[in-house]
Amino acid sequence: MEKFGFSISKGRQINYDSNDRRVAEFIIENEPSFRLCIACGCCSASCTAGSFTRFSLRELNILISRGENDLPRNDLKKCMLCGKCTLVCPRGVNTRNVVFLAKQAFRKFDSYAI
Amino acid sequence: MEAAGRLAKSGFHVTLLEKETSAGGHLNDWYKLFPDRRDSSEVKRYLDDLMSSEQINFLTSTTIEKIESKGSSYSLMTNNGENLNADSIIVATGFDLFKSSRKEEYGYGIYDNVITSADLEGMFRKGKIVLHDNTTPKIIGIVHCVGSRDEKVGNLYCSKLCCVTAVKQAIEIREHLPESKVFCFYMDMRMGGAYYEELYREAQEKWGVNFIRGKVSEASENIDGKLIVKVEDTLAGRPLKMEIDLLILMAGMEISEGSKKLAEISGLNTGENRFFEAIDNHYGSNISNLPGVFYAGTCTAPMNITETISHARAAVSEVQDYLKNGKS
Amino acid sequence: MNIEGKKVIWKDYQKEIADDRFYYVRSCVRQNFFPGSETAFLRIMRDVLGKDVYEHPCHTTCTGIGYHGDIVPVETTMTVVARQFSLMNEAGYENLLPSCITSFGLYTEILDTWHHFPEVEEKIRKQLKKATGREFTVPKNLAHASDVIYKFRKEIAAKAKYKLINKNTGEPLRVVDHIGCHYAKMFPSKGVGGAEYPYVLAGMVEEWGGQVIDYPERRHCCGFGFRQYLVQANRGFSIACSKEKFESMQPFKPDMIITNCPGCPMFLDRWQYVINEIEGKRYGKNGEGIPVFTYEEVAGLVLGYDPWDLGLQMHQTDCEPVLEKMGIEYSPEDKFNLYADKKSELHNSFVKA
Amino acid sequence: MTVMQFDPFVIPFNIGLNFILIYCIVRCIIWFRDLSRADKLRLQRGFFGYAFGQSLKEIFLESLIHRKILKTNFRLGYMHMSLAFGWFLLIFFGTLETDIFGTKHLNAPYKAIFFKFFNPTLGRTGFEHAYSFLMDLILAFILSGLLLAIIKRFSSRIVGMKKTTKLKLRDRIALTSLWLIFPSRLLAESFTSGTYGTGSFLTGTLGSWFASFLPTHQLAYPFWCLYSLSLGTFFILLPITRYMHIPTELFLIFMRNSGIRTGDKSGSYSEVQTFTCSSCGICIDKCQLNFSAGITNVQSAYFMKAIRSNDDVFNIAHNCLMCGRCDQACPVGIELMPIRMIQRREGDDDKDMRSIWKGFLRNRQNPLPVKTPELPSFGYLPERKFRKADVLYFAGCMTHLTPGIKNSMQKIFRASGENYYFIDEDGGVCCGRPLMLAGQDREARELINFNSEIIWKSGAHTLVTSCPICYKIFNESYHLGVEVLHHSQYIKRLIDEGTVRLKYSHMKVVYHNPCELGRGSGIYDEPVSVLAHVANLQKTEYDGKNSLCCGGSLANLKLESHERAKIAKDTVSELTKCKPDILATACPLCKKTLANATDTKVSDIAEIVAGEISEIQKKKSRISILNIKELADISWSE
Repeated sequence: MEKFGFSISKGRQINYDSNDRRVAEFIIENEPSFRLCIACGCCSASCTAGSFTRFSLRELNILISRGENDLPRNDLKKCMLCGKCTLVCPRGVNTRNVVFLAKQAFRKFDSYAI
Repeated sequence: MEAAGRLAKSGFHVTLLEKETSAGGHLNDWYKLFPDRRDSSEVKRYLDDLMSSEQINFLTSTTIEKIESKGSSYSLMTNNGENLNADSIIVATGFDLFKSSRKEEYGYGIYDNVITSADLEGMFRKGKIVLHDNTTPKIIGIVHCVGSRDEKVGNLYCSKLCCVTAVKQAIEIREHLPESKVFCFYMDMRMGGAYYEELYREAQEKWGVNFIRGKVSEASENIDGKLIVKVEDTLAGRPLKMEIDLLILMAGMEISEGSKKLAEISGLNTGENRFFEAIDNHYGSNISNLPGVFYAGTCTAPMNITETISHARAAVSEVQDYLKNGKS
Repeated sequence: MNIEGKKVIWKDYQKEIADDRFYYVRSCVRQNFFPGSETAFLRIMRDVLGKDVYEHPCHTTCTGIGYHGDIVPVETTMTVVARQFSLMNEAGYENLLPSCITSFGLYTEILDTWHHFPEVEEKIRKQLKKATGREFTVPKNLAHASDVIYKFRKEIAAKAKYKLINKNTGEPLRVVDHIGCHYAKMFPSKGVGGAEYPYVLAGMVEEWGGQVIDYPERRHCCGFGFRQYLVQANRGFSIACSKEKFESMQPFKPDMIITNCPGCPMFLDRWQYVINEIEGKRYGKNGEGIPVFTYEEVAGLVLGYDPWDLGLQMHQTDCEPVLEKMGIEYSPEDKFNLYADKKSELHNSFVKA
Repeated sequence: MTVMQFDPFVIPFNIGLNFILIYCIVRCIIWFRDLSRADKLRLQRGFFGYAFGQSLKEIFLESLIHRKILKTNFRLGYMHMSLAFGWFLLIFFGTLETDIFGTKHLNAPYKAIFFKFFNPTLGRTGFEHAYSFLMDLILAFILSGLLLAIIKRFSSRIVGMKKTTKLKLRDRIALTSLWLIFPSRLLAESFTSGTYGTGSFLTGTLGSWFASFLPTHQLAYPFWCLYSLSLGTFFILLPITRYMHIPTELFLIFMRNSGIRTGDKSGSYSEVQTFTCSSCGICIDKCQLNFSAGITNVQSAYFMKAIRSNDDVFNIAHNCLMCGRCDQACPVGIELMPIRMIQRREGDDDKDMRSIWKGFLRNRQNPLPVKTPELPSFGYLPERKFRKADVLYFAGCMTHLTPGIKNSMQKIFRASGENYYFIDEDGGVCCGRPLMLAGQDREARELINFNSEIIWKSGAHTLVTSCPICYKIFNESYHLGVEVLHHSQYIKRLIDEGTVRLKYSHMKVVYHNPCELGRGSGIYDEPVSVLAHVANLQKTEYDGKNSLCCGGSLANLKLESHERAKIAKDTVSELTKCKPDILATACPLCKKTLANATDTKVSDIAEIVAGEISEIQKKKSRISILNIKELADISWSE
């Protein structure tokens, strides 16, 4: 491909059908309140970790439920489990358990530990 | 019907003109009503009871061809040549559902498994939700704001009821097809009404309905006849593509054809949204620019049944007031 | 798929297309991409349909590429276009017939702008006057060359020597129609069949015996998109677009692609080769590729012109498979031997020129 | 007359007895072997030292008399006592009996157990009669307890317990055999007595009455068999039932008295503890998840049972408030919280321990799988910012959601005139306790290191925190060499030193003691005395060690918000019975949780105190602020 000086760009499109949603399903099964998220962003706004780095639980929730696991897999490690998000969530999502389960799910489904 | 019934109750002689063969309008095609999901027929029965009074002269398949102001009263010429005189007129010409085929990119009328909210209600009535080939859909998509909040089709306004209808229908689909997955594609969830938000929550919590923020931009068919929808998941900030078996379009509300015609022949004012324009939005929402002519219901703006009925009652009181004092 | 539904829409999107006396303006790039096409168009118009088609020697680029490539400012473009109009007036024609989709789109856009903002038109008039001393009146009718072929598709069918039918199986060829973005996406009402379900090419294919296939990415751009292609660093996006389309149409087993835009056939044709080079991915029946044609080439084939006169040897993806299926007689050895002593009129006309 | 020396019916008993003795010895040896070297030494010293006497005393009081249970719940205590102590007496005097009346000394155990069978005629003369009276008395004592036990099984209320533990099949079998033991002995003895006209008030009367209408002679033997059989079965089943606690407890008591503690890794001691749990169910009564949230399968008794039978305890381990109420109440003194923490740390991937046999004879070949080393989680944390100061204030994440506390503390600091530095004024780093509670120590350690550096560099001598959660970890896991105070302690000190003068408000105040502060860190008095100093503090039945959890606990990952709400509601309604003006607490999380559940005003101690700082004080403090500012500018350094 060198001879052309360019390659075929990868799309940014989420392909819902081919994505791996096991992590999302695992979380929903063990923490049904996961479904209740309306992406208001309170969690991200109050997040302790989020004040130091790019880390948005709101975003991760969406990505996980779409089966876009790459960013969450590594980003989840940034969470300090401090629990502020759980306190501010207007929908009563048990956000700490969501993070906890997500990590567990990645351990479970990934070949390598997160 | 509400207005007619109420007027009759308070002793007026009422003539009700209905362009269809029976009264009730869109209520007739709806299966269950939000937010409590009661059967629409119950409300219909209530209205029919109101109509039972012999004070009411009920003319079906009748439309108005001509309106003339005779000083303090009006004379109406109907399509079947009748001439009616009225001291006061209540306009309750209602709405039409947006013609979804106008949103060509969704392929309503082209792709067999693209249907409208009204079609779905029909399926509920039959108690059978099936695809064009009579198989059962597994993945169902619901597109909000079809023909509402859309400059391209000339409707800037929000039809206000589609969101809650979508949620209601999503729940009903899950009831009928427990194996199915339902996805709502919305721009905003506008659940402004008593117990609407609660219904939304129930849909997420109890029925596992998926909500994706972003309006479907286009639908197409793949080789095995499944629909491919493209949408931006605006919360993930990424475009999203997925296969769907059945796509349901939440058609918005538009001023009805009848109303347009009436506006032409009567000289009643219409607003930028093409609905009839009342003289005041806050305290005169029933009062038209013609003395003695009053509005009731969705011919002035999108309304739910509750609002429509209250609006009709308000119209009645305006009429009574007009006939007692206002007439001059 | 409910074809009736489409017909309803097609009815809504019919445009007025002049009948004769066309002022034909060529495309900048097509003549070196697929030189046979425009020649073939003129042959068909003049010899087959007996129309009066005039070409002006002083015609220049419409600057469409520059305009869409963010290089030429819109006023400059308008002034240049105004000059084209003026040339047309000079030649005494009033039906503008661009060969290029982007020109067509640009003219449409400019006329629409002037319609809504007469002051702009005035300004341009002044500028043109100042620059060249020329006056102009806007064309009475503006149609793209493919519109005209669409209009006379039946006449062509009547004179057809071959049909878009696989003569071995007797089944219609499966044809993907790809419409240039600037044809109707900007002004749906200005395109035959509108922007969502364009009919201009579909109409020809149906008329000439082929079967149009509707695939998910039919709306997708071929990937030319000026900016994307012109800058080498962006070509990855360009080729990704084409790939998206191929991946989407592949399951439908298309026999050929027909296009009405200068760029699209070029990129849909060449990128098939590049994709194969980069990823080793081949499309079409047992990897022979999906031949890409301009509508003129298809019309020419249908009318029985010699493939090599039509310039099909300029295609990177071999089009022999289609010729075979249609049962067209051609001499493989002459493919790259244009000046072999062939007695085709086209050849003579070349020699004359 | 001839005295029989042996009869085949004793075989089941003999087998059972020998089996259980061997099993216990083997088990103890394994446990001992698995102890860390230090613990081995401890145990040896303990066994041959002063602790020995201690242990004997404790064994007598707890294992036999069941003093603690008696205290908390008499009827339940009596039940346990009658069975344990009664049985002990029966064996003890039984042995004596054989020794005194037997043909020779040092008899095989079965002689003692089945004495009556082998010496049916005994008990006519005065002393003999007296002795058999004693034996009958003991038997009656046991039977009374047994009766209670049976009742408890069918309606636990009567014994004064709200919940009773659920049983596994093997427990049921063991239980029936246990229940059969004494009735069968009673009948066997009665029949024998009936035949020979011996026995005392119980066996004798019953015997003669039977004799009047039953062929007692034929009936006696089968019941002796039954007696021996039930004993045998019971002994055989012992290791795989909760009754294993009977022998295990003895071992535990020795270990504990030798100074062995649970620590943070699983090992013999935690294992012994899990086997010591008798599922008495006291923890179940104490658990708010049970009586407020209606969750009835996660309490310690069930948790211990789950560990014993090697179920997957991962979710149970995390569904706990860690309020420590059960830990506080456990009559056997099992360290329930540490054991839960161990299970949390072990996580969900210790699969090789799941098989039942590996469970009972733990296989030593493949211990817990080594977790794959992970990348550092918090590499993104910024350059540590610090400032020289004498006192540091760490508000903590939760306090940032209750600005009232934060501001009050700053006010108090100004009033105190100390040179303090507010570490996390503009959003700090979490203390690490929440991660630790989730069993993620390695991640927690990263945060600990981060914060420690700031604290050390600041060169402060005292660290004040507003959040008990932070306090606990700073105190236990940071090893700072800096004095760590919860703000209630700090305020107490300021008051005692007279640095801040406070007005007295006559408001009625009730104090809710945060779990992490009270049971968690043993801080009970300071908050109380501070409150008593500024307001009219009311007593409740939930003061001190007995305090309730607010329900907000970070320790529980699994609890749903509505369940938390229920707990909070119950707690509040208990605490506000005396209609206080203010419900005081000393934890931002408690404050937030309680405030959502009541109309009563909920305030943190700091807020109340800040509100009572007298005017003069404020003036003085303004001056001191200036000083601080100047100090700050000078002593600011990198």
